Amino acid sequence: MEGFPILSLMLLVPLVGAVLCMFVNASTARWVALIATLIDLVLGIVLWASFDIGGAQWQFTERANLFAGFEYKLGIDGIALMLIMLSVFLMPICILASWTSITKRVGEYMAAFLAMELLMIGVFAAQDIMLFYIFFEAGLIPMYLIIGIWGGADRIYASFKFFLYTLLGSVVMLIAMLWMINTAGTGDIPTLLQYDFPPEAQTWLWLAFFASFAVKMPMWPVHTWLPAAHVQAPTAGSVILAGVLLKLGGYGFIRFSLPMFPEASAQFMWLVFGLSMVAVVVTSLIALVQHDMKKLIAYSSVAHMAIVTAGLFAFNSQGIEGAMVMMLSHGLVSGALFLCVGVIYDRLHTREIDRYGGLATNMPRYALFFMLFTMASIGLPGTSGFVAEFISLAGVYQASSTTTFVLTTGIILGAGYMLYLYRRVVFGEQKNADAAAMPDLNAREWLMLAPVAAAVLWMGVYPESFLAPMRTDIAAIEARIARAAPQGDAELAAGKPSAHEANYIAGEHGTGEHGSGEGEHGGSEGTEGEH
Amino acid sequence: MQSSILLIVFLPLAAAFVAGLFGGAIGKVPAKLITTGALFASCALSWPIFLGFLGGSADAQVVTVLQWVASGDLAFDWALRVDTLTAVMLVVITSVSALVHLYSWGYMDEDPNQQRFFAYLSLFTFAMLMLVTADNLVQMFFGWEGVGLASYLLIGFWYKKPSANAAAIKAFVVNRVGDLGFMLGIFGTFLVFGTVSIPAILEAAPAMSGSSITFMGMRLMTMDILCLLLFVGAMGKSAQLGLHTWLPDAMEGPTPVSALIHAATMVTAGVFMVCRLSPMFETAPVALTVVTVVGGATCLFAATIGTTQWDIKRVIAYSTCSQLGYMFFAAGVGAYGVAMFHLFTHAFFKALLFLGAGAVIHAMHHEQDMRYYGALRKRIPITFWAMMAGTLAITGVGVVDVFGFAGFYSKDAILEAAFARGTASANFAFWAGAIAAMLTSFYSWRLMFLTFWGKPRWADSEHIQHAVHHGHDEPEEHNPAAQEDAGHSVAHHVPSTDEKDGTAGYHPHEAPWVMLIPLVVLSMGAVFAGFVFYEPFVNAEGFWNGAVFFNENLVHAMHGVPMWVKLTATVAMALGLLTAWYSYIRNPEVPEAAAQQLGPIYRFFLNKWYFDELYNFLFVKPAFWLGRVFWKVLDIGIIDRFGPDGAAWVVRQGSVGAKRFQSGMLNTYALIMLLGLVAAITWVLL
Amino acid sequence: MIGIQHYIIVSAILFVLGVLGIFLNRKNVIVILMAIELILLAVNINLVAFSAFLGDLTGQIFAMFVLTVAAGEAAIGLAILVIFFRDRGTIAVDDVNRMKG
Amino acid sequence: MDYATSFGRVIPELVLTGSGLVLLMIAAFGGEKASRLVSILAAVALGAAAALTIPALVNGAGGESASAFYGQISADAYSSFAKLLIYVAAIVCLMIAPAFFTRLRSMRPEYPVLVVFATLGMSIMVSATDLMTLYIGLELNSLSAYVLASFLRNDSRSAEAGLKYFVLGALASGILLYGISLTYGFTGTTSFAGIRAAQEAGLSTGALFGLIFVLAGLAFKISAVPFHMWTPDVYEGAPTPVTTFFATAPKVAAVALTARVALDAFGSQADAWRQIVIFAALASIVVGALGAIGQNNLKRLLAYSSINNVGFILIGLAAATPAGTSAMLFYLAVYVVMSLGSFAGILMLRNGDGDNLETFEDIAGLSSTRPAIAWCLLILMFSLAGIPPLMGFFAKLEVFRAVVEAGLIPLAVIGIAASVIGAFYYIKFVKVMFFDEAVDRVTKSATASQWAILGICTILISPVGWFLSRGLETMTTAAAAGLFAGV
Amino acid sequence: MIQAIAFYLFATMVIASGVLTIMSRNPVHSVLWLILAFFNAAGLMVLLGAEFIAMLLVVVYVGAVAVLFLFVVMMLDVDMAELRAGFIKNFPLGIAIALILLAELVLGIGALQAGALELGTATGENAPNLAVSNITNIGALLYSKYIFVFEAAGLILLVAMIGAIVLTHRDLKTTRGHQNITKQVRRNPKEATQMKQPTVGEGVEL
Repeated sequence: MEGFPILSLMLLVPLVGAVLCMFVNASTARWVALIATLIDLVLGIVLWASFDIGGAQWQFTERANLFAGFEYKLGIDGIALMLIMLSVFLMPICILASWTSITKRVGEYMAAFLAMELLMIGVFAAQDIMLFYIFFEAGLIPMYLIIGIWGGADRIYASFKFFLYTLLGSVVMLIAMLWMINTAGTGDIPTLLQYDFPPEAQTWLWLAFFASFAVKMPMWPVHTWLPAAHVQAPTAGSVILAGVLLKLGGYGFIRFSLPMFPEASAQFMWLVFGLSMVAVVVTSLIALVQHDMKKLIAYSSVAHMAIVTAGLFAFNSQGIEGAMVMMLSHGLVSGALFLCVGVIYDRLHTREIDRYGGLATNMPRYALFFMLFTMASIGLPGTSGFVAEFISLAGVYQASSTTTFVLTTGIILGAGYMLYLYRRVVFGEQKNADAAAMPDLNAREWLMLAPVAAAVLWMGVYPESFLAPMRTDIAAIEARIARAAPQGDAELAAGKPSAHEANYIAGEHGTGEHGSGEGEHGGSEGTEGEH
Repeated sequence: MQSSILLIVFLPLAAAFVAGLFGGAIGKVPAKLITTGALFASCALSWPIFLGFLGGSADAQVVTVLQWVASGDLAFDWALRVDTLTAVMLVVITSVSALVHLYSWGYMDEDPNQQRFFAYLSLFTFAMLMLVTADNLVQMFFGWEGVGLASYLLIGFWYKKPSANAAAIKAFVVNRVGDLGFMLGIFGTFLVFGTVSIPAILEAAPAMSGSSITFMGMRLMTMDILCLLLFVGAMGKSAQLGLHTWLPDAMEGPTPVSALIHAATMVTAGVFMVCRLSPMFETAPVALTVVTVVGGATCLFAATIGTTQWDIKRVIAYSTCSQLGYMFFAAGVGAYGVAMFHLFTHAFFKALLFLGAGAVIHAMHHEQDMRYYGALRKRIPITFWAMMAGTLAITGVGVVDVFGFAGFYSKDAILEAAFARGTASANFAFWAGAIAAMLTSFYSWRLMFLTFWGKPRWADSEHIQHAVHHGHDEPEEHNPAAQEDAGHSVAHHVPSTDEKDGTAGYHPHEAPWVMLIPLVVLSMGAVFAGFVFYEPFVNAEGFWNGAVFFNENLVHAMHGVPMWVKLTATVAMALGLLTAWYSYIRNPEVPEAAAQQLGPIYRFFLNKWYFDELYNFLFVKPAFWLGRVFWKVLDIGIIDRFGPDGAAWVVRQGSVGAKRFQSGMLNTYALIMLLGLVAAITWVLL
Repeated sequence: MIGIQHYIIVSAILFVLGVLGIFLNRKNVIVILMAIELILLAVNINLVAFSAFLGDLTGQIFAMFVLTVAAGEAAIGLAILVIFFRDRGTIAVDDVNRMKG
Repeated sequence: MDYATSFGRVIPELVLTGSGLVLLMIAAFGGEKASRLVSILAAVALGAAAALTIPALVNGAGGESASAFYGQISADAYSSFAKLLIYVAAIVCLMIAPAFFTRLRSMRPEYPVLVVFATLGMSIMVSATDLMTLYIGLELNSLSAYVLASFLRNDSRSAEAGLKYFVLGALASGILLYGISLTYGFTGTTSFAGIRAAQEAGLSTGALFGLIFVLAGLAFKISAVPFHMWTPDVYEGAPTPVTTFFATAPKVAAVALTARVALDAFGSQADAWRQIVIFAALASIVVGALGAIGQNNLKRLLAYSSINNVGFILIGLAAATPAGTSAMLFYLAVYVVMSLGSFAGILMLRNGDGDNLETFEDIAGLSSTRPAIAWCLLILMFSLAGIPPLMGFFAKLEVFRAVVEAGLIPLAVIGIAASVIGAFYYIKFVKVMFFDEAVDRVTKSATASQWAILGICTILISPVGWFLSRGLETMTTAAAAGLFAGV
Repeated sequence: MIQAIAFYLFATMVIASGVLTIMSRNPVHSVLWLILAFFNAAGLMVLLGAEFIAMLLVVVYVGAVAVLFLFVVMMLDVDMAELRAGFIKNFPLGIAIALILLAELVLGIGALQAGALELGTATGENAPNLAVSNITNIGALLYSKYIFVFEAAGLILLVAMIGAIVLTHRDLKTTRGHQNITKQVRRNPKEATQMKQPTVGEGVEL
C-alpha cells in the first residue's frame, strides 16, 4: 500500500463523479453518484484494513508542492481515519436516501453531494493547515446549495443563516492560521503539533479557533443556525450535516486547539465546560417542546455535541477518546434518526409530529429501527451512544464532578424528549388515516438503515475496533497537553482507614483485635452527625 | 460450568433475537416455543449451579466473553462472573422467567403480537442475567439499563393505550434519575480506584474508608459519597421512596410482566447491587444509615398506600415496593444474607401473587377493580388456593421454630437483624418494619377477602357488562379495551335474566392449565422456600463464601434478640388479619365509615401521598415550561434576535443608510470627497 | 520681494474657492467647470511660485502641462455637457441625479 | 543616458501610440464600417504591447537598469506586470464590446481608438516615476475614460455617467495637482527618487499635506472610500463594456500607481500614510458591502463589489512590504479575472429582442433556464466572496498573509470579519439565480467570444487556477521586487 | 515697493474675481469674472519672473478656454430665470468645511510664519540659465529632458479632440427626424410611464 496515493484517489473519485453528474440525465446521475460513493467506501475499507495500528503516527502521507501559499499534503492518523470512515460510510446512504425524494435537478444534487464527500475527506486528510482550511470552508458552497435549492419552505433564511454564521465563525481562524504559519514558519500540521506557541499568543489563537469550531460544533449559544439548517435541508442534507459536518468542529478542537495551544485550552477549560453544561440543559429542554421532528433531533445534536466538547477539554485520554467515539456515534445515530424522519417525510411530506401516530401498527420494521436509534441516542448500553457517553463523561468526571453531574442530567432529559417523540410518532392510536396507510420500509430504505444499525450495535458491543486505531494518537495528544492539564476537582485525600466495617458489632464471639475499636469508630451513629 | 454459564445467559438473547426479528416469519407457536424452551433450558442449567454452591462444591467463576472498552485506565470486558450471590439470582431469574413464559402462553393467547411479547420477555431475562453476572460496574449498568429498556417495552406493550405509553416513559425516565446517580457513582469509583472491576474495588475499598474527596464543591468522605451515588441508582431501580412513582404505573403492562419484572426480578436489582457491593458499603457508615432509613421509610410508606388502593395489581405493586424497603434496611443494618433471603422468598410469593392476580383478572374479563370482585373462592378454586399460599407467605404466617411460610422466615430475620443492630436508624427501621408488617397483613387479607369472599359485586363492572352483552361474537380487534388481557374468550356466557345476585349473569372460569402450572409451582416455593433455605442464607457464612459481606456477630446477635422481638412479626400479622377480617367480612360498612372518619388521611393515602402531583408540579411542568421559555425567549427572542438576526438588522440598516448617502447629487459627492480630505488632513495634523 | 507664503495663501484661497464653487453650486454645471479652472489656476500659481523661489524650472514646465491638460479637460467637459443638455434640456446640477442609491 | 536607450525601454507605449494614431486614421477614413477592423487591429496592437512587456517581467527588471528619460519612467518588472494585466483587460473589453454596441447601433471605430489611448495613459501611469509623468498619464487615461463613459451619447444614463465622472474626476485631479504642487515645493523635485531623498531627514508639514492630497486624488481613481461616490453611478450608467473596462484596467493602473507613490516616493514615511490607507481600506470593505446589499441592478452591485475589493487591495498596500505588494498584485490579477468574467456573464444576459438585462428580477431562476451561465456566475460570485477553493479566496489569503507578516493583526481581523458582510450579497446573487422561481427572460444566446471569456475566466478562478498560482506568485514576487529594487 | 503694491493688487483682484466667478447668477458673468481672474493671475506670474507661463495663461485661457466657455454658455441657451438662487442646502456645512480646509492649509503649511517656510532644496538639474530668457530655458528643457511627457501631452490634446468630436458630432444621416435609437432600446420599463398629478391650471411637462 505504501506509496500508492489512496487518499488522493479517494478525493479524485467523487470529483470525477461530480463532474460527470453535471452532464448526465437524472437516473444516470443517481447511479454515477452511488457507484462513486461505493467506490470510495471500498477504498475506505482498504484504507482501514491497511492502516497500521500502532505504527507511524501519520500514514499514507502524500505531498506535492503544486500550489503557492500551501502545500498539497495528505496523511492520516487514527483519528482522521475514523472520521473518514464515517464520511465514506454515510455517503452511499445519503445517495440512497435521495434516490426517489429528489426529483428536480438530480445531476446537480448528486454533484453537490459528491463535492461534499470530497471536501469532507479532504478536511480529515489534510496535513497542511491552509489545505485544511480550504477543505473546511469550501463545504459551505455545496451545503448552501443543497439547503437552498432542495430545501423546505423556509430554505432561504436557513441557507443564509448557515452560510454567513459559519463563515463569520471561521474567517477569524484564518487570520490565526496565518499568524501561526508566519510564526512557526510552516503550515505543516505535524510540525505545528510540536510547536510551542507563547502562552499569551495561545490565548488569542485559541479564541480564534474557538470562534470557528464552536460555531461548527455547534456550541451554545452559537447553535441557532443548526435547527434552521436541519429543518430546511433535504433528508440527506441533514444526515451529512449532522453526521459529518458537525464533526469538523470536534475534529478541529482535537487537531488544533488542544495539542497546539495546551495552555490556552487549560485556561479556557471552564468556558467550554460552562457552555457545555448550559447547552445540555437548555437544548434538551428545548427539544422537549418541539413539534417538528427534525428540529427536535437538531436540538438533541447540540446537546450531544456539548458532551463532545466537555470530553475534549477534560484533558485526559478518556475524555478525548469518549469525545471521538461520541462524534462517530452521533454521526451514525443522528444521521440515522434523520433518515428515519426522511422515510416518513417521503410518505406524508410533513415533519409535524402530531400528524403521525401509531406507526408501530402499519410500519413495524420501521418502528424497530427507529426504536434502536432512539435508544442509541439516549445512550442505552449496548449501543454506540452509551460507550461514547460513558467514556467521555468518565473523563470529564476526573476534571469536574459538577460538570459531569450537569451533563449527566442530559441522559434523563434525553430519555424524556426522545421517548416522548417516539411515543407520539410510533406509539398511540392511528389518528390520521393517511399516516396509517403508509407502507413499511421498502428494500431501499432497508439498505439505508440496516448498515447504520449494524454499525451502531457493533460500536456499542465491541468499540475496540474503533478505539484501537485512535489509541496511540490520543495518547500522543494527552502526552502533549499533559503539561497544562488542570488539576481535577476531586482532590482525593487518603485518610486513616477505619478499623471496622460500618456495621461492626462487638459480639460475644468477637475476636480480640476487633474488641478495642468500638470507641472511636462506633459505626453509623458516630458519623451521623456529619450530615 | 463455563459453557453452561454462557448458555444460561445467551440462550435467552438468542431466543429473543429469533422471536423478535423473525417472529413474523416463523409464526407464533415456534416463536413461543423457542423463547420458552430457551428459558427452561437456562433454568435447568441454573439449578445445578445453585445447588453446587449450596452444597459448597462450587467456586466463583469468571467467564470473559469479549473485550468491551479499553480507554486508558478505563478498561472492562464483557465477562460473566458467577458466585453464590449470582447463583441465587440465576435460579430466581430463570425459574420465575421460565414460569412466566409458560404462563404467558395462556395469558397472551389471543394477542396478535405475541412473538414480540415473548421476545421482550426473553430480552429482559438476558439483560437481567447480564446484570447479575456482571464482573464490573459497567456491565452491571448494561444489564441495569437493559432491564430498563425491556421494562419500558413491556409496560408499553399495548402501545395504543395512552396510559401504557405514559407509564412506560415514566418508568424509563424515573429510572434514569437513578441511573444518573449510578453513573456518577461509577465515575467516582473509577476516579478513586482506577478500575471498575467489582472484585478489585471490593478489595481496595477498606483501605479507602478514611479518605475524603470533593464532590460538586462539597468535601465528603469518599466511600460515603460513592455508595450514596450508587444507592441512588438502586433506589431508582428498586422503587424506593422518592423514586418509586413509576412502579405502580408500571402495572399498565400485561400481568406476567408485572410478575416477572416488577415483582420478582428487576426491581430487586437495587438490593442485589447493594449486596454485591456490600464490602464497599461496609466502609461507608453514612451511606448505610441512609440505606436503612430509606428502606424503613419506604416499607412503611408503601404499605400505607397499599391499604387504600382498589386496583388489585396496584395493591400488589405497593406491596412490592414495601417489601423492597425491607430488603434495603436489612442490607442497611449489615444483614446482607437476610436481605438476599427475603429477595429470594419474595420472588416466589410475589410472582405467585401477581400471576394469581392475573388469573383473577383473566377470569373477571380484565376487570382489575376489587370493588367489582367478590365470592370468587368457589369459582376459581385453584387460583384461590395459590393466592392463599402467596398471602400466607407475604404476611408471614408461621410458628416460631416449627414451620412458617416463606415470608415468615425472611421477614422475621429482617426485623431481628434490625433490632439486633440497635442503632437509631436500625431501630427506626425495626419499628417501621413492624408497623408495615401489620399493614401488609391488612392489605393482603383485604385483597383476599374482597376478591374471594363476600357476595359477587360484578354487575357494576363495565368490563363484565361488556363481556356479557357482546359475548365473543365480536372480534377482539374491534375493541381497543380488549387488548388488555386478550387471552380471555373462554369466559363468555349466556346472559342470565336474573341479575340480582350481582353476577350479571357472568360466570368466571378457571384459567387454562398453562397458567395454572406456574401458579402451582410457585405456590410450592411460597410455602417451602423459607423453611428450606433459611439456614444457608442467614446463618451459613460458608454458603456465601465472601460473595456478600457476612457479619457473623450480627447473626449471633439476631439469635439473641428477646422473644417479643421474634414474635413482633407474628403479632403484627395477626393484628392486620383481624382488622381486615373485621372490616371486610364481619362488618363491611367499617371501611366506608373509617374513610369518612379519617377523611384527609384516607385521601392522602388513596392519592399515594400526592407524589405524582408533586413531581408533576416540581419537575414535569417546569421542564416543559422552561423548554418553551428557552426556545421562544432565549433562543428566538434573545440569541437569534440580538445575534444573527440582530446583526442582519444592523447590516440592513447600514445598507439603507449607504443607499441614502448615495443620493445621486454631484455636490453631495464632492462634499463627501472633501470631507474625507479634510478628515485625513486633520488626522495627520493631530 | 514678496515672500513665498503670500503666494501660497493666495493659491490656497483660490483652491478653496474652486472647491466651494463645485459643491455649493446647485444650479449650473458650467459654473462647476469654471470652478475647476479656478482650482487649476491655484495649482499653477503654486507651481510657478515654488519654481521661482526654488530656482528650478520644473514647476514652470509642470504648469505648462497643467495648462495643456486644462484646455483638453475643458473641451471634453463642455462636450459632455452639451450631450447632456441635448438629452435632458437642462444643465442644472440638481437634475443630474437619475442614478442613485 | 541616451534617448535610444530611453525609447527602447518604452517600446510598449510606443507601439500603442503608433497604433493608436494609425487606427485613428483608419477610423477617420473608414467610418463606422471600419469598426470591426479597428477593433481587431487594436486588440492585436494591445497583444503586441503585452508581449513586449514580458521580457522586463521575466528579467525582473528594476531600479536604474529600467529607468528611462532621466528617471521619469521606469520599465521595471512591477510596471510590466501591471501593464500585462491592463493590456489583457483592455483586449477583453474590446472583444465583448461589438455585440453590445451593435445592438444599440452605436458601434463606432473611435471606441477601440479611445481604449488604446486610455490604455496608453495607464501604461504611462504604472511606469511613472515622476509626478509629471504620473499626471500626464493619469489625464490621458482620464480624458479617454470620460469620453468612453458617455460613449452612448444619446442615452441619458450614459451622458449622466460621463458628466458625473468628469466633474468629480476633474475635482480629484485638481486635488491631486494641488498635492503635487505642494510636494514639489516642499521637496524641490518631482521625481520619486528625489522626493524619497528629500525626506531622509523627515517629512515637512508641507510635504505631508502634499502626500495626503496626492493620495486623495489617487483614491478617487481606485474608488476607495470616501472618494468612491462616483463609482456606482458611473458603472451603472456607462455602457457595460466600458464599465467592464473601468472596473478592471484603470483600477489596476491606479492601484499600481498609488502603490508606487506610497512605497517608492513616500516609502520611508509609511507611518504617515498607513493609517489613512487602513481607514480607506476598512471603510471601502464595509461601505462597498453595505451599499451592494440593497442593490437590484447587477452593474451597480458589481460597482459596489469593486469598491469592496479595493478595500482588500489596500490592505495589501498597508503592509508596505514586498510581500504586501506582491499580494496586492496577486489580488489585482485575480480580481481582474473575476471582474471580466462577471461582466462578460452579465453581458450575456439578453432577452429575446437582444436587449441586455441587468437586474435581479431578470436573472431569477437563471440556473434552470441557462444553467451554464448560472454555474459560471455562481463560481465567480463565490470567488468574489472569497470562499475556498476558488481563487478569490487565495487572493484574500495572500493579502492577509502579508498583513499578518507585517504584524498588523487587528487590521487583518477586522478586515476579514468585514468580508463576511460582503459575502451576503454574493450569495444573494447565487440565491436569486438558483433558489428563486425561474422567470425565463434570458433567451438570447451569447456570442462565441463572450462564452470564451466567461469560460476562461471561470476556469482560471476555479480550483484549476490553483495550478497556475505558483506561476502567478513568481510573477508578482518578481514585480514587487522590481518596485523595491529602486528603494 | 512697486512689487508689493502690484502683488497685493493682483492678489486681491484674483481672489475677488474668483469669488464672483462662483457667486454670479449669470454664467456669462461668471465667465467674464473668470477671465479677469486669469489676467490677474498672469500678473502674479510676471511678478515671479515666469513671463512665458504668464503669456501662456493669457493666450490659452483667455483666448481659447474662456471663449469656449462663453460659446457653450451661449449655445446652450440656458433659461436664466431658472438659474437663480444657487446654494442653499449644504451651504453652512460646505462653508465650514471650506474654511477648515483653508485654515489647515494656511496654518499647516506654515505660510503664516513669514520667512520660516521650509521649502525643499532643488536638485539643480533644472536650474534656469540666468543668461538667457525664461522662454529659452523652458524650451531647452521641454524638448530635451521632458520630451516624453511633452509628446504625451500632445496625445492628451488629441484625445480631447477626438472626444469632443465623438461626443458632439452629429452625423447627418442618423439624426434625420428625431428618432433616438439608443434611447428607444435602452428604455427601462420603470421609466416608460410616469405618474403625474397636475394641479388645476398647470399642464404636464412631457
